[in-house]
This record gives sequence, structure tokens and C-alpha cells, in this order.
Amino acid sequence: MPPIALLAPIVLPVAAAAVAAASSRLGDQIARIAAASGAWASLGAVAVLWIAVRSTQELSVGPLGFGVGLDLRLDGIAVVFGVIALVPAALLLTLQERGWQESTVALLAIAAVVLAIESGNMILTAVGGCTAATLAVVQFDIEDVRAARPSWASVIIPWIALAWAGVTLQIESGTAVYAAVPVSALTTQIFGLVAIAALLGAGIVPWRGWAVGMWMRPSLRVASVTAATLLPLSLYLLVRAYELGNGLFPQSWLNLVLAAWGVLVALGSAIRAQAAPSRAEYMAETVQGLAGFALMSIAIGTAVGLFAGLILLGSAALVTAALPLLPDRRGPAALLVAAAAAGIPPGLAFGGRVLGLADAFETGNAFGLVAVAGAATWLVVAAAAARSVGLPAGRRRQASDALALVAAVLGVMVLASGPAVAALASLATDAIAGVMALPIGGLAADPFSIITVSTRLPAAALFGPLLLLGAAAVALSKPGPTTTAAQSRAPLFTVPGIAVLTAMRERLRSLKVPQQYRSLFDPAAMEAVAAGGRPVLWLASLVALAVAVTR
Amino acid sequence: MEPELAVALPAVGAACATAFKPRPRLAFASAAALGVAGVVAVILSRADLTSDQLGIPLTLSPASRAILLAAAAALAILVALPPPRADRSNLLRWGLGGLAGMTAMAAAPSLGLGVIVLLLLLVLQASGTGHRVYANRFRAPALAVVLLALAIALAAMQGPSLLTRLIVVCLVAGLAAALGVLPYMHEFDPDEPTAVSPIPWLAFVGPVLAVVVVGRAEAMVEGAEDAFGALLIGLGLMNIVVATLATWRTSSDAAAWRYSFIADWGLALCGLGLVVPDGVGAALLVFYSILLGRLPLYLWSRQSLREKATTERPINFIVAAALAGSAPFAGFPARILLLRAATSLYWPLALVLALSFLLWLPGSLRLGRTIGAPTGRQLIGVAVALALSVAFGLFPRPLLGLAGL
Amino acid sequence: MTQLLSSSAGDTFSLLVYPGLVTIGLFGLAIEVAWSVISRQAVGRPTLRWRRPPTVQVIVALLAVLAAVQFAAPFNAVPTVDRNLVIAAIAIGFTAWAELALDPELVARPGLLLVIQSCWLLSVLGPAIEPESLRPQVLGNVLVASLLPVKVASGFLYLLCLPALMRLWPLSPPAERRLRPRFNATRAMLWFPYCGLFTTLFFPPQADDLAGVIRFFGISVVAALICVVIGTVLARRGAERARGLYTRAVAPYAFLVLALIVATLALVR
Amino acid sequence: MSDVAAFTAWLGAATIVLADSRRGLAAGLAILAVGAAGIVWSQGEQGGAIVLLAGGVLASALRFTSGPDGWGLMQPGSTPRLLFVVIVAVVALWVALAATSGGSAGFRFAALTTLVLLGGRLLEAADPVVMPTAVAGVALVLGMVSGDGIVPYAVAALVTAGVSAMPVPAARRPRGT
Repeated sequence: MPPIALLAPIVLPVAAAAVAAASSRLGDQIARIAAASGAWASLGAVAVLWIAVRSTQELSVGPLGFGVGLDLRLDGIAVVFGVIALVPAALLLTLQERGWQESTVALLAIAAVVLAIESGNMILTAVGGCTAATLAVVQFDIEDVRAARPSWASVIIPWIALAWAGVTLQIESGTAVYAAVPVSALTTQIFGLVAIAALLGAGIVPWRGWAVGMWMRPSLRVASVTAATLLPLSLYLLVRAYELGNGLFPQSWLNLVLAAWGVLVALGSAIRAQAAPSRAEYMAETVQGLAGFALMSIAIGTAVGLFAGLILLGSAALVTAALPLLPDRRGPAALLVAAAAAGIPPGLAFGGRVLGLADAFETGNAFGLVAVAGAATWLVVAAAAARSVGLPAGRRRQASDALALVAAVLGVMVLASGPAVAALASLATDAIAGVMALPIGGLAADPFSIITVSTRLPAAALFGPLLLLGAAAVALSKPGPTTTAAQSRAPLFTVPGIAVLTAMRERLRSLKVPQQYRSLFDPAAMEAVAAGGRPVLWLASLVALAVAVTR
Repeated sequence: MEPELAVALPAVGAACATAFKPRPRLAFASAAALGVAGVVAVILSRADLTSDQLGIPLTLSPASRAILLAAAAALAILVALPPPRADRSNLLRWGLGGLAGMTAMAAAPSLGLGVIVLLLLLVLQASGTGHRVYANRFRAPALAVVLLALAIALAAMQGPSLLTRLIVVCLVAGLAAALGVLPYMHEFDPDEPTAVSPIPWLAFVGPVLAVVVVGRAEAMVEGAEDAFGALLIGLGLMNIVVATLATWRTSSDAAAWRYSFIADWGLALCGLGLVVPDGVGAALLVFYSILLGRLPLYLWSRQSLREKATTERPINFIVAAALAGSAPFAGFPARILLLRAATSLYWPLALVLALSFLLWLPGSLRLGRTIGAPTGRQLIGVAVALALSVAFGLFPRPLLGLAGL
Repeated sequence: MTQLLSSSAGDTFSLLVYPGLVTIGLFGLAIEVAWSVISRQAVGRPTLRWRRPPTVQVIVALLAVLAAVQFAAPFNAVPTVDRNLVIAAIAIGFTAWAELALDPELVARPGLLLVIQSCWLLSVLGPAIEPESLRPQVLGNVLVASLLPVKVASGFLYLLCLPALMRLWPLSPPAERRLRPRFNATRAMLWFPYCGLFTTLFFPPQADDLAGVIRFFGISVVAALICVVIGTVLARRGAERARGLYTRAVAPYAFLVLALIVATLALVR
Repeated sequence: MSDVAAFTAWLGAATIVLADSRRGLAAGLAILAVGAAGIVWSQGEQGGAIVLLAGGVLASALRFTSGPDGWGLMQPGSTPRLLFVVIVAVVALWVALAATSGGSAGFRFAALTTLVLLGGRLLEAADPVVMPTAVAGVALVLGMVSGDGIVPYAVAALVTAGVSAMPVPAARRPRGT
């Protein structure tokens, strides 16, 4: 496979975007077909490139002019994240009705995400990420300019931070190429910038950030594609940080802080979910909850934890693809997707959470406390999911039965693929080995079980029979009575102090300059003075400059 | 002979466009032909070739040459795809006149001659029919000329180190006054024709003038290089903060555009003040994005500015992204270079710059809307500007190579 | 593949028979009868004729068997290395919410239940922090002096939470407003998971012999009976007292246990 | 000689500062041209001096043909300008004699005083005739300070004359920003 082929996963969606834009006069259907083809082609190209060689491939086209070269590198971890990002994106572009403009911009955003993932150096990753974030904002405005969308600044900040981290690496170690940066160059400060990029790039915050708010828009077309692509891209940065640090973060306390942050994110999401007044608001929290657990697992700093994080990201990807396809009405599809996201055994999310929590316990020290908090959070997630079944829809979106069926199938896939978690581990072993050392005996001794420090997870032997028994038993069972929405609306609990914080925030927002002092802060008057071309101001400035320089 | 031709041919072209005004076709054809010939002469004027045909050695530095070519390209785009109600031969007349003056400034062997040419340009522009009071049109550029002349005069004397620092002040303040950035903003009338407004100083003549002044300043501020850089950075930061906020909050859309040029100049001044190659590269990329992006977009937005028509179509958001310097547009690599230059010198400055980059966003959204719903030639023009911006944003190396970086 | 089939067969037997479904059913039936005797309530007769079981009971049963096979019960066919405390704890924890999702009429005060469940989870997982192991039998075997206070405190917290988790408190769910008592099959399936886990975590593992089996189930029955007694006392004291106990006593005590865990962690390190 | 030329240059710049009509402005420009040419001559650039003088005189003649009639010297309200002229002269004299060295003191005095005076006039003036006159003066001084060989002087002289030849558009009331 010639190295130039590494451009294919990026070029194909761009070409498809060109086709989609060119076919604008022929109606949106052609653009939709082009969009779907472009996304699937990119995914196919990644798969073919990896399967053909099954080892890291690199392409260096030469310097671009701003201190970085067009260095592309497709290694195992890039393939894993590429698949996690592209599968739901391709599904959504295939199933959702889009205008040609949205399709075109979505394809360009997908190409940017693939560029960021395939990039061999940090600055190019920042360029790709910033492009994807900008195009996401553009998509939001194309979809519905009146609806709430992430502020542009909030999605750009992380990529500026990453670019800064990249240039700092260049200054301190002479390069920002992932494979060439010396281990000692990853200082706490640089890692801090990378961590900021990772957390803010996908809005992984304990409070209700844009990553949750975007799911409350009237239409979920853009929110779903954005979540599907930006979430894995952001956490991908932490995985690359492991590669830079030879499998470690600069300080072990950084692992603990990030893991605790992940649990806080999941807990915040669960607390909001258990008080959600509608199913739509509950569903808006599901991806964020999974992201929190994925962050916790990845941050632990072990191969098992990283694998658990990947499993949870995979689950989040499928849930992200399912959410916008759900109809408003209650039914098996909503129940299955909620159950899949909540981590009902023996689902994929269940396996990922169990592995993550087990790994945290086995890491010891304060990670054990983080694990207890994580387990408690998981129960709150379960309670919120249970409560959500009886909630009112909360949105007036129409989704066809066919789409609801696809959503149900995606939910079933998450629930049914728990037994395959060990097989996935044996597939991901090479990818994980590329960024950190594997435990002695590897991640999975065989495709049926995963080895942790103190236990072994018999995924196939235990979850397989449980899945079969469960499927048979549920098929033979009789559904219970339906709930009344009125009962379900009450939150399970309220966090003390939240009301006080909200009141304080409102008070801060309502602060204004007193009337009698407003004239002092009149921007229009200041502008008139500055832009009036007044010699007195110029002379005063000249004197000020002279004083400033001659002191 | 090339530098002489590079100055003379566009000048003659501008003169033809003026002389043949009653016969627009002839005026356009002659001016266009001479303009193209002038650009060819600029292309042939390599840095290692010094011409002495007129008794003074004329050379174009790589940076000046690159910016002259970018300015010529911007003029060509605007003449090929003129804004609504714009007369091509008039565009050519002003553009070629400016180009001739810029080339003369760039090729001049001393700053003194360059300032004399600047003075001539200022008089030519002030002689145009504008809406502002004649004296107001004159004042700020004239102050710039006086300050630069003072710097030259002081540089001819020996004295205490204070003298060198005063030269620094005169150079920086003179440059700021010529450009019309804070605190020396020119008076601005939104209804005034662009050619006689302060915009050409910011968006057409300014880049070459900045390269010439900063290039010549090296010898004049010996011993006070730090003060020179610090003053440029300080003015740059002030312009970034004030102008980005003003772009967002000012009442007039046209004024918002003017502030957005000033904000970009803030970046460029910071880059020039950082003195390391990355900083200069960042400044050059900002100049390219001003000449080939912001200036044409401003001119194409004038019609909807007059009609006060703002739209929220995809093209508006993409233009906003380009104006905000977000990836993949040309502003982003400039910002990356600036970050690297600042980090290598003093990282807190990089932090301030990184935060200031966010200030472009709200104003750019506003400016993007003022483009309206371009159609026909305007739409093609906007698409060309965006395509160029993406090309330079992803692969700026040829541009920086052209400037010898 | 042969290894997979053999271990699957063993795990399936554990899920279905011992210590899985059959064991859970028999244990639960026995304790339900004891509860009805002690609380002087007529036990509802389980209907023996075949009918489709409600989905909620099916899901609860599946979760219960998944938890049960993780226990250190003698003769458990699931290899000791394959048992995982997190799976057991989460599977049991999910049962209450399966009820809320599928038959909300059965759940009284879900908010309070969530608080109590969190306390219970602390008592289950807290002792596992310092040993850094999730093998249930390893935790049961911990007899290090420095870790015993946490273990004892956690065991007590576990027993305090149990009556509420088993719905033995006097807070009756909406569906319980009928006069005629009924056999609570859902609860019956939870007795062994909760009590077996208690035995596994807080007592040394028993040998794979008859005496071991008797000891294991004996301890589990005692735990169940303690729970029944506490539940009876709570029932006599009334709903308000019960709510007060769990909000004003158990929850603060859980914080105390947490502080003890943190202190132990700090001291041992 | 350079001292006399410097005084003449100051006198020319001062006349431009103090005059408001075409005769006064033209006279000021002519005197300034003489002073500047004298300075250049004293530096051994006779050719440059002649060219500069020619340009200045031509510019003065062109100025003489347009603008409000009369001399307009020291009209009512021009006291601040008079003070400005004197103070600048004193400060420039101190700087030229005491604070700086290099070249002749006359050159230093002439350059500083004329540039500051003409700059002040440019900032203060509102009359469309005064501005180009002051700018023409600045061009002359620029030629004086940056001349090196005949060409820069010729360019400065041409620009000086060209500036004065430029038609002065009728001023309008400003609108907008």
C-alpha cells in the first residue's frame, strides 16, 4: 500500500463534499447520497489501509509553512478512534434527511476530524480539530440559526490550547511529532494544555455545558454528528499524551485528577438526568454520562483502563447514532437505548464500566475512592434511566418507524455485544500496545476473557449464556403496567445547595453599573473620542509613548 | 531596470486611466496593460538585482516584493470581479497609483525617499473627492510623515541613548499614524468612496509601508531594539483588544469593518515586534489575509452595507470563520506562528495572545452577516477569496518562501 | 473453543441451578415464609399454575443470578478468579431500578431508596479499596488488624441498609394498598443475593464441603433473619421513624464509614 | 553659513505657521526653501541645494497663485502660534547645541525646528490652502535631511512643487462617523 494512500480517508469525504455542493441544483437527495458515500468511503479507506498492512503507516509530504509538515500516521490507536468516530457519523449521514449545504459542511467536518486523527504531529491535529469545531458551528447555524448552539469561543479554545501545546513542544524539544517528541518534553504545563483541549474539545464538564445543551435543539441532525466526531477526537488527545509520555502522564496525580473529573462529569450528568422533566432531556445526558466514565477509565493510566475507555467510547458512538433516530412516543426503542446507555448487563457499556471500575480498584490508593464514587454514580445513572421510561417525550419530533427500528437495533447491538468484549480486547491489543506497555500476559489471554490484576472477566463464558437466558426469558415474559407521567416527573432527589448557587449566578448576571456611573463607561463616547481624529489625543499619545519608552 | 519599470509602468497606467477618462474602454485597456507589465516587472525584480539607472540604487526586498505581488493580485481580483456600482477603470486608476507608490517606497534606498513618496501618496489621495473635510483627510498621514521625518532627522544626529528611544517613538508613532491604527485613527465616513477613505492606508498601502519602515528601522534604532519591539507589541495588543471589541459593539457596520482591519493590524504589529522569523512570518500572513481576504470582502460588502441588508446564510458563517482567523483559513497559521514566536520569547505574552484570539469571533459573525446574499460576480469573488484563504491557511509555505522566510 | 464450551457449561449451571436461579428461589421462599411468620402477616400463596412471568421479575431474576454466581459459595462452578465484586454489587443495585422502570407501582420513595443504596454500595466496595482486589473471597478472607475496623463498620452499615433494600420498611409502595397480602416474588428473589453477598464479603470463605455449605447458608440465613427482625421493629415503629432512621442516622453513619476508609487508607500508606 | 541658513529655515517655517493667506504662505515657503538650500549648500551638496531651491521657489510661486488674497500674517487670535514659534525655537536651539552632536548645529536646529513647527501647523490648521503648503515645506525638509546625491533632492523638489500644484478640492461638511 503506497504511503500516499493515507490521504484517501481525508480526500474522499472532501471529494464527496464537492459532489454534494455541485449537485445542489439536482435536489438534496443526490447530496445526501454523496454525503453517505463520502463518510462510508472514508471509513472503508481507513479499514482497508489498516487491514492491508496491519502495522503503522506514515506519510510525510513536507513542510506546510507554519512550522509543521503534513505528517500523516495511521497506527492502531488512530484506526480505533477513526472507526469510533466514523461509524456513527456515516450511519447518521445515511439515515438522516439533510440539505445539500448541511451535507457538504458535515463531510468537510468529517474530513477535518480524520485529518486530526491521522495527523502525525500535535499542531496538525489542532488545525484539524479547529476546522472540525468551526464547521460544527457553521452546521448548527445552517440547521437552525435561532436554536441554542455551542458558543464559537467554547469550541475554539481547546484547539488554540492544543496548538499552543504543540508549539511549546516544538520550542522545548524541537518537534511536535508524536513519535519523535522526547519523553522528558511532556511537562506538566504542556500536558495541562493538552488536557484542557481534551476536556473542553467535547465539553466534558460536570456542569451542563454545550455538549448537553446541543441535544436540546429542535433538530438533532447536527448535534448527533458533532457529538459522534468531536467526543472521540477530544479523548484521543489524552491517548496521544500517553504515547508522548511513554505510557505515562508527567505526574501520577494528573491521572487521579482526570479520573476524578471523569466521575464528576458522569455524576453531574446523572444528577441532571434523574431530575429531567422529559425523556428528551434525559436522553441529552446519556452521551455525556458515558463520556465521563470513558474519561475516568482512560485517565487511570493502565492498558485495561484504556481499553475500558475505548469500549465506553464505542458504546457512546452507537448510542449517539441511535438518539436522533428515536421517536417521541414511548416504546421498545427508547427503552432499549436507555438500557444500553445505562449499562444493563451484559451490554457493552456494562463491560466497559465494570472493567474501568475494577481497574481503578486494582490501581489502589485514592483511585479506589474514585471507583466507589464511580459505582455509586452508575447506580444513579440506572435510577435515572429507570425513571426516564415514564417521562413525557418533551419534544415534538417525528421519526419514522423504520428509523425507530434502526435505533432499537443499535440499542440491541450495545446490549448484545457484551460477550464480545474480550474479542474486542484481543483486536485492540496492538493499538493499545502502541501507546502504553501491556500487562504481563497481555490484555486478553484469549478472545473469551479479559485479565485484570486480581480477576478475570469471563466475557464469553458468563455473559454469553446470560444473554441467551435473558433473551429467552424476556421473550416469554409479560410486560408490566405502564407508569403515569405525573409520578415520574418528580426528581428522585435534589442536591442541596444547587438552588443557592443558581440564585447567586442569577444575581451576578443581573449586576449592572449604577445609572449615575454609566456615563463613565460609555463605549460610544469613548469610540467617538478614539475615532474622531483629534490632534490633542494624538499628541497626548505621543507623549505617553515617549514616557513609556524613555523610562 | 526592473524596479524602475515596476514603479513607472503602474504610474503611467494610472495616468492613462485618468487621461482617457472620457473613453473608458481605452482607459481600462491601457491601464490594465501597463498594470500587468508593471506586475511582470515586479516579478522580475529579484532581491539580488540592484538597478542604478536613475543614479540611485533601487532594490525590492523579498518581503516587499511578496506583498506587492499580493496587492497586485488583490487589485486584479477586484478589477476582474468589481463590487456593484464600482467603475473598473476608476479602480485601476487608484489601484495602479497606489501600487506605483508602494513599489517606489519599497525600492527606495533610504527611508527618507520612501517617506517623500508616502507624502506624495497622501497628497494624491487627499486630492480625491471625499466626504470628509480636506484638512481632516490630510491630518493623520501628514502627522505620520512629520514623525517619520523627525525620526530620520534625529537618526542623523548623535546624542544620548534617550535620542535613540525618541527615534523609536517617532518611528512607531509615525507608522501607526500612517496606518490609522490606535491611537492615531483617521476620521472615517462610511459613505465615502473607499479609495479616498482611510481603508487604503490600512488595507492596501499599509503592509508595504510597515515592511519598509520596520526594515529600515533596524539601522536607526541600534541599541534600542528591545524598546522598538516592545512598543510595537504594546500598540499591537492595544489595537487587538480595543478594535476586536469595537468590531463587535460599534453601532455602524462599516465602522465595524474598519475596526476589523485595525484588529488584524494589531496581530501584525505584534508579529513585527517579536522580531524572530516566526513573528515576521505571522505578520506577513496577516498582510496576505488582509490584502486577499478582508479587503475584497469589505468591498463586496459595501452594497449590502449601504442597503443595511444582513443575512444568515451558510456563506455568511463561512465568511465569518475566515474573518475570525479560524482554521482552515489563513488567519490560523498566522496565529500559530505568533504563538510560537511569543512562547519562545516570553510565554505570558503567548497566553495573552491566545486569549485575545477569541475576541475576533463575535465581531466576525457580525461582519459575515453584512456580506448579505452575494450573487453573480460577487458570489464568485467571495468564493475565490475564501478558496485563497483556505489554500494559504493549509499551505502558506509558498507565500512565506516568496517573502524569503 | 473446547475450553470456552466447558467454562460456559459450568457458568450456565451456576446461573441456572447453584448458586443461581434454583438456589435463589428456594432461599427466597424460605425467608419470605419466615418474614410472614415473624411479622404476623399471612403469606400470600404463590400461584403454582403456569403463567407468563412479568418482565420485571424476569429482569430481577437475571440480575440476581448474575450477582449470585459471583459469591464465594462452596461448590460454586464459576472459578474463583472469574468472580468479581463489582459485577455482583452493580447487578444487585440494578434490581431496584429494574422495578422502577418496568413496574413503578412497586417502588416506594425511590429517592430515599437511592440514598440507602449508595450507603449499601459503600459498605460493599469500601472494604475492597485497601486490599486492591475485587475477588469476593479475598475480601472475606481479610483479617488484617488494620483493616478490620473498616470491615466491621461496613458490615454493620450493610445490615442497617438491608431492610430498606428488601422493602421491609413500613413505607408501602403505591401498589401495596390492597388488603389481601400477596406473595412478593420479586423480593423473594433478592434475599439470597443480598444475604449471600454479606456472607461472602464479611466472613472467611468456606471450604467446598457439606460443613462449608451449611456454614455459608447458615450465616446467610442469620443475616436474613437479622434483616427480618430489624424490618419488624421498623414496621412497629411506623413510617416516619423508619424514614428518620435512614435519613438522620444511616446516611451520617455512612459518611463516618467513608471517613474511616479514608483514614485507614492514609494510615496504611 | 549654516547658522544663518538655519535661522532662515526657522523664519520660513515660522512664517508658514503665522500666515493664513497666499502671499504669506508663499513667502514662508520661499524663505524655507532658501534656508533648506543654504543648509544643503553648507554640506557641500551645491547641486542639491540649487535643485531644492528651485523646487521650493516653484512651489512658492504656485502657492502665490491660489488661496485667499493678502498676507494674513499674525491675524487676530494668532498669539498662541507666535508663542509656539518662539518656544520651539528655544527648545530646538537647546537640543541642537547642548543635547546632540554630529553634523552642523545649524542642520540640527533647522531640521528639528522646521519639522516641529510644520507638524504643529498641520495638526492645527483647517484651511485647505495651509495644509499643502505645510506639507510642501515638510517635503523640502525631508529632502534636506535625507538627501544623498542629486536624485533625492530632485525628488524632494519635484514633490514640493507637485504638492503645491495639486488642486485643492472644496471642503464639504463631514457626514457619518
